[in-house]
Amino acid sequence: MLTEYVSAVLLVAGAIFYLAGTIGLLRFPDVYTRLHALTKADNLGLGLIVIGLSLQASSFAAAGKLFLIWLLVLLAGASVSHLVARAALHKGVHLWKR
Amino acid sequence: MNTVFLYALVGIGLFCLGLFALIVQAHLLRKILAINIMGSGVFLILVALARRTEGGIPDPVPHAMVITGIVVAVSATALALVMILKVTESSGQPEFPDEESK
Amino acid sequence: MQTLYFALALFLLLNLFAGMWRILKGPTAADRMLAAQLFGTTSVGVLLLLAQASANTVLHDVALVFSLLAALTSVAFVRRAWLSKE
Amino acid sequence: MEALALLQDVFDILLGFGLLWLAWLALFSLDLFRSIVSFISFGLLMAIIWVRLDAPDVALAEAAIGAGLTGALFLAAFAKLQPASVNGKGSSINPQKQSSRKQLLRWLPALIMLWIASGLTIAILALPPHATGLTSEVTSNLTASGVSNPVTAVLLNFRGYDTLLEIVVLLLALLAVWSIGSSVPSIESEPGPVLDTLSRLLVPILIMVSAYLLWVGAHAPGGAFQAGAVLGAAGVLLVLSGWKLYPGLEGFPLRLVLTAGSITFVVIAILTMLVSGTFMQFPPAQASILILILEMVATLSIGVTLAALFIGSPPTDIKKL
Repeated sequence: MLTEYVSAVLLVAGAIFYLAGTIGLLRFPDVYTRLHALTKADNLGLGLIVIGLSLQASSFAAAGKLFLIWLLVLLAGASVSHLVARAALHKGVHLWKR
Repeated sequence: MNTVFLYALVGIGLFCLGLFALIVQAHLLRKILAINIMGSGVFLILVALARRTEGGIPDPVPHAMVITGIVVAVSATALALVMILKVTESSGQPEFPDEESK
Repeated sequence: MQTLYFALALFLLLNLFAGMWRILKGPTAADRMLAAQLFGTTSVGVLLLLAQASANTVLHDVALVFSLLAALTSVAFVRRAWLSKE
Repeated sequence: MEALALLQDVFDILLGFGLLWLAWLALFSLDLFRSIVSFISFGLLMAIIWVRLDAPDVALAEAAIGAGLTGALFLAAFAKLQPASVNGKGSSINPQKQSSRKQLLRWLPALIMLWIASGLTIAILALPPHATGLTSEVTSNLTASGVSNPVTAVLLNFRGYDTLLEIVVLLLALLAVWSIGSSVPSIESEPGPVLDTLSRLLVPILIMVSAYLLWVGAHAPGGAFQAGAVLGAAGVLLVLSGWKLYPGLEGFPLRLVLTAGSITFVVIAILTMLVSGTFMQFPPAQASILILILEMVATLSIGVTLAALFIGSPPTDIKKL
C-alpha cells in the first residue's frame, strides 16, 4: 500500500516537471534558454515517472527496461540540445540579452 | 465501442483533408504530405473498424495490412521526394508548370 | 490507481498540445524542432502511463522504439535541413 | 469507474482533434518547415492512437517509421529543395493571378470533399457495431501457423503473398530512386564529437532492439517489418553521422543484401510447393523455423533498403556508367 502512495506521489511530481518544461518552452525568450526548459521534462519529468512506475514493476527486467528508456531519452535530449545549440550559434541566432 | 466510431470519423476527416490539400496545394512537397495524410486516414479507418470484435481481441488481418501499408507508404514517399527534386531541378520550381503560363 | 494513471496521461497530453504553440510561433526553425523533441519525450511519458493503466507491458516496447528514435529527426534537422538554409 | 470512462473518452476526443489539427497545420501552413514539423508530430500522435486502438504491432511500425524515418526523409528533401526554390520563386508564383476562376477552383473541391466526407460518414455509421471479421479464422488456425502472434501469422503465413510482394515493392522503389538519381548533393560537414559518440552508442542498441523485436515477433507484437524499420533507422543515423559504406561492399555484397529478402521468400515458397503441393503452404511442423528464417532475411533486406532509400543516390559504381 505504501509503495502505491510513494509511486503516486512520484508520478504526480513527474507530471509537474513536464508542465514546467512546457511552460519553459513557451515562456523563455530564445532558443538557448528553451533548450534548458526541454531538459527539465526529460531528465526529471520522465525520470520521476520512470521511478514511480518501476516501483510497481512486476520484475527487475521490466524495471530495467523502464530505466533503459529513460537513459535513451536522456542521451537523445542531451545530444540534441548540444547539436541544436551549436547549429544555432553557427547560424548566428542572437543570444537573448535583458 | 464509441472509440471505434470516433477514430473512424477522424480517419474520414484526415482522408478528405488530405484529398482537398492534394487538389488545391501547388507545392509538390505539400502534395506528398497530403498523400501521406490521406493514407494515414485510410489506415485509421481500417484499424478502428478492426476493433469491433466482441471478445476484445481485434481482427489481426487489417493490422497486418496496415503494417505493410506503412512500409510501402514510406518507400513511395522516398521515391516521390526524389522525383520532386528532379522536377525542381529541371523546371526551377517545386511545382508542376501552370497550364496558362505555357 | 488506474484513474490516476489516466488522469496523468491526459495531463501530459494537454501539455503536449500546449507545446504545439511553439511549433506554430517559431520564430526560428530550431524552436519548432525543439517543440517536436519535447513532443517525443512527452509521448514516451504518455505511453508509459497508458501501459501501466492497461497493464500491458508490450507498450514498453513501443516507448523503447520512441526513445531510440527520439534523436533521429533532430539529428536529420541539424545535419541536413538547417545548414543549407540561406 | 465512471470517472475512468469519462477520462478515457476525453483522452480519445482530444487525441482525435489534436490529430486533425496537426494534419491541418501540416497541409495548410504557409511556412513549409512548419508543415514538416507538424507532420513529424502527427506521426508521434498517430502511434499513441494505435495504442489506444489495441494495435501494438501497428504502433511499433509507426513509432519506427512514421515518427522517425519519414520525418528524416522530409527534412533531407526540404534541405535539397531550398536553393532551387529560391532561384525560381520570384518569377513563377504571382499572387495577383488569383482570378475568380481560381477561387472557384478552391470552392468546388471543398464542396466535393464535404460530399465525400458525409457519404463516408453515413457508410461508417451504418456498419454493424459488432463484427468478428476474420478473427475466428485466424485464431482457429493459429496453432498450425508456427507462431502465436496472430499479426505475424497473417503476415508471414496466411497472407505471405502480400509480404513477398511488399518486399518486392520496396526493392522496386529503390530501383526507381537509383535510376532517377538526384544530382543535388547533400551538404556535408564535420559531425563533431557529440554526434559521433551518439551514433557509436545508439547504433549498437538499435541493432540489438531490432533483433529483439524480430525474436519476440513470434509470440508478441513485433516482427520483420518493425525490426527492419529499426535497422533502417540505424542506417539513417550512420549516414547522418557521416559514415560511408566501405567501397568494396558497394557492388555485389550490397545488392545481395538488398535482394536476399525477396530471393529467400521465393525459394522457400517454391520449396514448399514441391513438398506440399501449394505455393507457400508451410508444413505446420516446419512453419516456425521457416518463418524465423524468412523474417531474419527480410529484416536485413528491409533495413538496408530503407537506409538506401534515405541516401537517395545510387552507389558509386552506377554513377560511373
